[in-house]
Amino acid sequence: MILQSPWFILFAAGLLVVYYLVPGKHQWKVLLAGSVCAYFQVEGARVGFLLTTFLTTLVCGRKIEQARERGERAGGWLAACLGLNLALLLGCKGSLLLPLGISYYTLQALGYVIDVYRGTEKAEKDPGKLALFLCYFPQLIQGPVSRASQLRAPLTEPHAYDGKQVSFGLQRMLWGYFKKLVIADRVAPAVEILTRDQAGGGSFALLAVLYALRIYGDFTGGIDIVLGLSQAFGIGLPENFRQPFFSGSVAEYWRRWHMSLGAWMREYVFFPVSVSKPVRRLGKAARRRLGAFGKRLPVYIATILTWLATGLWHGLTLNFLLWGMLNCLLILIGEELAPLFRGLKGKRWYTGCSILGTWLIMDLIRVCDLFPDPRDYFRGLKSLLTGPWGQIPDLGLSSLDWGILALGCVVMTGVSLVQSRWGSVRELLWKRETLRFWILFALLLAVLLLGCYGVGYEASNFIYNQF
Amino acid sequence: MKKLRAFFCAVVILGLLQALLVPKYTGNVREGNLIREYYDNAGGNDVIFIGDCEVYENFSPITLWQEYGIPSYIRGSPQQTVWQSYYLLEETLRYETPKVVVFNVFALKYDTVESTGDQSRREAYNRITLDGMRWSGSKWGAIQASLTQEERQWGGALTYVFPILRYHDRWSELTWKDVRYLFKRETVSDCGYLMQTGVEPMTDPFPSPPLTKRTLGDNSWRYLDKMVQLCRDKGVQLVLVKSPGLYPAWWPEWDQQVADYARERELLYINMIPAQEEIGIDWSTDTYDAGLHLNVSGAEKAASWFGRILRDQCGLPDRRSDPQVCARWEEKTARYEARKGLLLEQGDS
Amino acid sequence: MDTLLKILWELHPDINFTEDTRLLEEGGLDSFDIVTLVSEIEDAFGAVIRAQDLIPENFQTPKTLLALIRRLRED
Amino acid sequence: MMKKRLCMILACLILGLTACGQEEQTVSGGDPVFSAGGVEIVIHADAAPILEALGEPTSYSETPSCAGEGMDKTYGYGSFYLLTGLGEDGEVVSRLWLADDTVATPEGIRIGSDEEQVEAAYPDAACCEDGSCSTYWIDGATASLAVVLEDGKVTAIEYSAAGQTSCD
Repeated sequence: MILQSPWFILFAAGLLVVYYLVPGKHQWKVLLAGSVCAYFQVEGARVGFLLTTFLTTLVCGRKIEQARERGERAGGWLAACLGLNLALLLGCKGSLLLPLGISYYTLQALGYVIDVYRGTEKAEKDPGKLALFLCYFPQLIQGPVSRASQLRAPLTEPHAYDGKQVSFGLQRMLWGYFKKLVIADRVAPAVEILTRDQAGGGSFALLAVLYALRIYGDFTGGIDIVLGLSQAFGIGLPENFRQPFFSGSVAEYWRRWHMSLGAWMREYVFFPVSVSKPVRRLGKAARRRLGAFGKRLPVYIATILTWLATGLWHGLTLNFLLWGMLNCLLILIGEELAPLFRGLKGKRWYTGCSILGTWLIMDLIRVCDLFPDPRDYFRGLKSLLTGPWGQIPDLGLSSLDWGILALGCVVMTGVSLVQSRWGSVRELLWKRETLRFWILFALLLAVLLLGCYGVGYEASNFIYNQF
Repeated sequence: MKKLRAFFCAVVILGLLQALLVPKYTGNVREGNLIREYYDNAGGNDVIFIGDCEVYENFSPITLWQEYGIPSYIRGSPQQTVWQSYYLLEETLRYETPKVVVFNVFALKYDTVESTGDQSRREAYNRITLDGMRWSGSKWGAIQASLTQEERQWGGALTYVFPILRYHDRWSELTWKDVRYLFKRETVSDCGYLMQTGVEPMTDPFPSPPLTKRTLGDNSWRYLDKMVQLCRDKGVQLVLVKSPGLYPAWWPEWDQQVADYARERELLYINMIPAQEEIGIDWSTDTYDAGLHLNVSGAEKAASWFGRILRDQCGLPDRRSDPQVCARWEEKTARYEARKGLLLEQGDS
Repeated sequence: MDTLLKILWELHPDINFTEDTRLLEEGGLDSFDIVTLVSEIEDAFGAVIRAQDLIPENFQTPKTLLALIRRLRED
Repeated sequence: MMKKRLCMILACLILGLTACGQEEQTVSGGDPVFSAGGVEIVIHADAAPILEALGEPTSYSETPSCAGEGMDKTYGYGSFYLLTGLGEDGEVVSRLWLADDTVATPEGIRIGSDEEQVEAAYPDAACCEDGSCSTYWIDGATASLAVVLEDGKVTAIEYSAAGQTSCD
């Protein structure tokens, strides 16, 4: 099941109706049943993966808590659970067969077990509730990675029907579909062509920009759909983006883009590593010998490890490793250089320049995703300096397509600006009923007519073209 | 109240948009209108033809009327598969009970959706056949039986309920014809017969791929069984026919199986290929595409020959004595002749 | 408290820390600063802060941070 | 205690691995290839470069399909025929069949080869008995190769899209 399939929408709509018809204490069971059905429908026999993670999480969580209560050590259970699930995740990533949502639910499961080990979360007694926490269907598809403390309670609490919340949720879904279907899927073929036929600096630069557009539309749009649907269920998931393209530095970008993954990595990789005994000891030793730089050594080690993990989480190939390391490098450089620019903070031109610069740098790094062989990527980077700049392959986009894309970008930027200045657009429109209705209708029409979806969409030579 | 009005407006706009975006089949693929034209002609037909292009291009119902007084209609559509034929028959029998149903057996060679050709073409043919059907259980069944894998993935039957989901991106190809035929389509056929007046003589026979599958598939037989049953239940005689044509090949192995099938079930099976000479088909004048399909002169010859079988072997009465039926068919005949004149004139210029 | 404020001030000389400064929002502390802070605190107070203590609630203001340090020293 | 834990982990691993194993079948299976004139020809391949490499055909015909014109094109090259249709990105190869025994499949089977040779060349082929003949199907992911035998000798060899092939 993909987010843009009409069946997904129909399924979600049906579930929503049932959800608000059953008594509050049973609502979570509706979600569980829906999620399990959806997962079976998509994965069939491969439910074994999710089942494995679910069983280990369930058993280890309980065992760890029992051990804690008796004052025994529970490290063995924790290690077994982490080891097995990480091995499963890495194994699947390595063999490129990815059961739906494995990247997301594995992180959630690990976070939960670690929290139980630390004593900050209670172990779940009800297997159903834990299963729902892992396989809650909207977020299996594109995330976000929720923390147990954020998701467990809202998932299982009763939610009375709240018209405004449901309406807000549906509005957000529509907006997500716009970004995904009208923008991201429209550029997707062009990105593919540019990746395949690299024709020098000009096309590489265009690729970087278009890929940024595609991934922004696809990812933030997908998350809007997921969060919107959850909001309609009365479940508030943590935000995953905060206008990331308005960031002034790479570090800031990563605090505003895919925030839930960043938070997970900070919580379970960065902090534990940086305060762990060996690293601390190393830091002390380094400080004695190297002074100020040595003081930052723990941070450096933790950052590198975090980015290594982040890179590998995206994919077990060289290019993702490179991508992770590039991000890491840029963050550390930014950190080192930050004091130099402290005086310029708050100046308008500086803010503008740093936002633009960050955006360009992030575009160029992100392209790394597309080239499994890093040499191709470096060749592209080099061609940015050497050219040629004029040769751009035919992207199969008509002038109408470019117009739609440009307009879409203006609308998305406008919405982001309004959000960062005045907050929720939906809240602003809530009181103006007529205006809201027609804006939403226009948005619906845009998605319906301009969206790139459906059968034969890419078939440029499709029989209907003859009519 | 205000809310309700706005909502109503929105639904009307969406409906109009959908009507606008759906293809009107006015160009060189007029076949898209064949299925929907039946409903204005339902009732009073003694013979219903069911099948693919080998029925809607190879038999002329007007000739059947003119020579034998047999009122008939062709429910044909391009690359109609057996499962589509079955559901179309089921639907037709709900509108009327003819005396004879003639099914062209060529489509039996397609056993599964995948075997009918590549996905995008299959999907286009599905649309041409299914979009024209009125809503009923038969349409739903036909859709479910016909969906390609890609269609299933993209919402399947839902895109037939709301065709806008399928044609949403046709806005860039809209022409004035889409507005002109927004509500009422042009009639393209004469009782389901799609007239072709061109002549392209057959020269060399087409090279034919080898026969790799000698037995017709189980799925095909299953649907044919269902058609047989349906006709039995309604007291309708089912006649199997292989219409004239040189290509694609109708292998003797297949012919034998159909003949055996027909004998076991006491059905009439007419293979018109060996009778081509008797029918009088001249492949240098009677085909518009070098031997694949007949043009109007060929279709009239085929109908004339086949009408005798319908009269003699199926005992169909001559309705020309009924003034009411006569009046209706005279009108149809006039339209047919007018169309023929116009098309021949266009062809000459 | 003074020792703590001094450590904070060394991290961000441009900010005037008081015991009620909201560290994450006004003080601009990011995760790098927090890790540095943790090792400074360990040196100055002898309190070992664990990974699970690194939650926003403990880092709201210097006051809450000091409370954490005291709690950890008692254990 | 330790034993129980070990058992559990093992059970989970097995569960995970069986799930892993089931998927791999669908991934495997390359389509059968025919090679002529220095090019490799597979069904669904873009026709333009192949036609260019094969040079001028000895015969050519266009066969209209039920609706729409000039959709199928048959190119004859003496010893084999190539049929193309309209795919999503233009003209694509949709069928290929051998016409005489001067050419063979890359596995060495030609018209006139006997059953033993076919079985040796295609050990994984599925054989469909069909009256007095049998057809060996070599199925790839999206295309298949049919080798038809009559009285123990190959009489026809055809490459076509998958889906038409399963034994009845």
